Amino acid sequence: MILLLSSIAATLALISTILVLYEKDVAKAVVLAGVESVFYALLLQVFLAPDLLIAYVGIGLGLNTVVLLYVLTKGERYEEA
Amino acid sequence: MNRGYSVSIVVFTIILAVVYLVYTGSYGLVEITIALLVGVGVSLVLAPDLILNPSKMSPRRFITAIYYLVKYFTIIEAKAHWSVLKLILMPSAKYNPAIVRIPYSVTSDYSILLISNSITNTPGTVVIDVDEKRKYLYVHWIDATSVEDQEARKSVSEEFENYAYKIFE
Amino acid sequence: MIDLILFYIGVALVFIGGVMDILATIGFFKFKEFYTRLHAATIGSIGGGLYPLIGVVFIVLGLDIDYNLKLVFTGTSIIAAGIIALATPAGSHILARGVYRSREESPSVIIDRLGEDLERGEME
Amino acid sequence: MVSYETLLGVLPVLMSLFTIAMIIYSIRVFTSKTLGSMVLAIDALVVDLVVLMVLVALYYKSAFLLIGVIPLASWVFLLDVVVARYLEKRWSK
Amino acid sequence: MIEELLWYYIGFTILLTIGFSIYGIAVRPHLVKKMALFTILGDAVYVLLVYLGYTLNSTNPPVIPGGSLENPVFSSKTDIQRFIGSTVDPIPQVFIVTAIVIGLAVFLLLAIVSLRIAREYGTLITTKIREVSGDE
Amino acid sequence: MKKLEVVIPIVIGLGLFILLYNSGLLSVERSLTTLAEKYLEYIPDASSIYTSMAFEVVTAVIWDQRGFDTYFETSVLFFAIIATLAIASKLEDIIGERRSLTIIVRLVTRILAPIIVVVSISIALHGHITPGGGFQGGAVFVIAPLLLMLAYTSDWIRSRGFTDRKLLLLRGLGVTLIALAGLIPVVYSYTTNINAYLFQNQAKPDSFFNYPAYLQTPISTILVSGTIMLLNILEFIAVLTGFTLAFYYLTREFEKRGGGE
Repeated sequence: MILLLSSIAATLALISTILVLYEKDVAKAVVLAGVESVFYALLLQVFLAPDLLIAYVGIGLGLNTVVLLYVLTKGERYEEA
Repeated sequence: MNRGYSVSIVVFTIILAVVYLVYTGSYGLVEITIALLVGVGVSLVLAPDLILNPSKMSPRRFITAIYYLVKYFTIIEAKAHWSVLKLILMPSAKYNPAIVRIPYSVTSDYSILLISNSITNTPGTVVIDVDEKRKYLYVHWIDATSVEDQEARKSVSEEFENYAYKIFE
Repeated sequence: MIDLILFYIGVALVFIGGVMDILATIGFFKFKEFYTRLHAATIGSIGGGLYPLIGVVFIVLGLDIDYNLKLVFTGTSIIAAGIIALATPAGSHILARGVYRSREESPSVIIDRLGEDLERGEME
Repeated sequence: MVSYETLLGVLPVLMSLFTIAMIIYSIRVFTSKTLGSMVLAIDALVVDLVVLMVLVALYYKSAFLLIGVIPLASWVFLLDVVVARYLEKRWSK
Repeated sequence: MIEELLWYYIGFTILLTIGFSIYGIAVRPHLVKKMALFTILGDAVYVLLVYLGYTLNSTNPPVIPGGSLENPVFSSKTDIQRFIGSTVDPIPQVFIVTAIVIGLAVFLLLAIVSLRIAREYGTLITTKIREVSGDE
Repeated sequence: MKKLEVVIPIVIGLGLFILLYNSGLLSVERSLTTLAEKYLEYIPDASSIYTSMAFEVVTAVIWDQRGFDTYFETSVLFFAIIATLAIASKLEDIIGERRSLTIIVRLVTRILAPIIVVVSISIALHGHITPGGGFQGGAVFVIAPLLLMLAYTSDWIRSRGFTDRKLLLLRGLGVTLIALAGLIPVVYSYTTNINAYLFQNQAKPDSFFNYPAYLQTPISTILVSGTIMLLNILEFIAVLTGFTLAFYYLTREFEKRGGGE
């Protein structure tokens, strides 16, 4: 059961990575990168790494998204092909 | 100002110490001491102005608040959930969304927070914007029965406002 | 006996929460517009987040586990529920405000008081 | 006292409910057209995941795994605020 | 059997994520997207390492339960031996805890450099920067 | 061209998978490495000679067994933040109007921020007993000032008396004190001719230098695990001030006009 849950989370993380790669709207890509981190946070929980989970929720999820959106305000929102 | 300041510090010290102890999960004497120290420090830096008027604090308001919370999370929420779930489940449900303007007359910050959070937490109504100068809430209402200010207030926020008066004003 | 009742109340709450969550996802698909989806999101966060967390408290109270473990589970669930009840509505409010003001999506409504007031300049 | 095995009997049902909700929410996230709808779906998704994490901790019967729940719950609010700020910044330009 | 398949599938998915993010860093012109994929690459590596430390029968994080700040009672040798049988590998976690923080430090530096680039050239897209600066 | 976009990443991923599969790292039957077993066996065992007197193996390894290493990792963070400050522009006053968000968000932020701070302090203080530690506590802490800076404007942090100079001083103090705590055994060894190691925590078979594992208070005994709790607290201060500072600069940069579209 726990393996099924983690494989679903890993698959969803993969899908969001692919969407980050193909998304033209960079603001959406940044938020999708955050979603990917959310699934990886669940994976860390399932793989019994609470130490990493805290550091990851603070940094990998929270601050990375914020920094990326900060940088994005100074440039183009859309990426041309 | 001074009395409000010290009461505010004391109350938030206790609240933060309780949060610390609950999160830590052990309740020894040393732990309680550390919790109180942490609570004093944090509330000195971050929460000196969170209680504006200590003379309003009384057990009656507290009991009213608890009564309100219990009632809100059982009866009012259940009704609101049901009304929106009906919209979701019925395939051809008709609804008329509107952004209505709802005046409020409370003055304290906490009352505004209580009213707006109560409105948003019930499915069916969401506060979109708030005008602090003219005292209006702009509410997106999924199934508006009335677009007039006073009538909308009657069916959306009057009950919350009454309780806000009893608890915080 | 009372433990059994508490436990099953908790299980029922978590179960109802899960069902509510799934219904909220259906609502996400049924409502086509950002502003109506806000209401489905409220169901997802209150019905599908707050009630299950309270349910976990009941489950743990009736469960035969270590006393200390019980305290931690109860406390953390209640704090998390409190944060959800406090922060999610404020979050959806500020998000809706941002989306409305940036004209990312304009609402299809029968009447738009906010738009009128913004146009007349009565509200900044 | 209800034994832990009874809980293990019902836990798969509860967890699968939230897992299904997680999958549908993420489909909603992946297919949404605007930034606002996407962030809204993420809000609901993360609240769902908070509950799922508590259930996983209950499954492993370990209090240590609960430690990340509160930061995760407060992260949603941070995301909302920062996206609102971003949109507002573009609006005021 | 099915457990084994799922196990390999998780590893494969994480490695595919690494593949996609490496490709994206190399190809996509937008600096913010490069940075987003960079964080994803880092995250995938962290999760891969933790996955390598997990065993199928482990039920405990590498923390001895029952500790307290005051009047602590340390476990006996036999308790610890029993605990070792049910825990995950702590070494990958040790490496990653500091790696996450340093990752953010590097990332902050990248962000600041990108901000400077945006102010200097008025754009965040690398192909446009090349046009503006007039290099080959 | 479009096909290549999909094929190349999959090839990279598949290649990595085959590499790892052949090396046997992915196999289902696995056991702990010898090193991990030794760590798990000795660190929490109070009667062992290699003990760290800590319940948390990960934090104990970070600050005891790999303390020297971790010190330099902290310094990397420190220098990255210094570089950030150097590249970021000077703190000129921002021209143009900045508004704080609505009253609802401001009040919720003000209620939520102390709770996050208290939680992060709890994470940092109990680093040697429950999961957590200086790094993690600092990482959680930063959410609070960031929220406050977003809900109000970035001036909030200066209005509460936290100037960037003070924060930088605290940051440097944290790193210096960590180094000092690591150096004390060496100094002690020079003065008394007793063998002691850099970043030593508990006594070893050939060295009897020992940081106290318990702190006696009038109420009861507190477990401090030698240097581990101290270093966790110092690291917490260093990380939180450093990140707060970096985000202060970034937020000011964000609030400026210009750029984009």
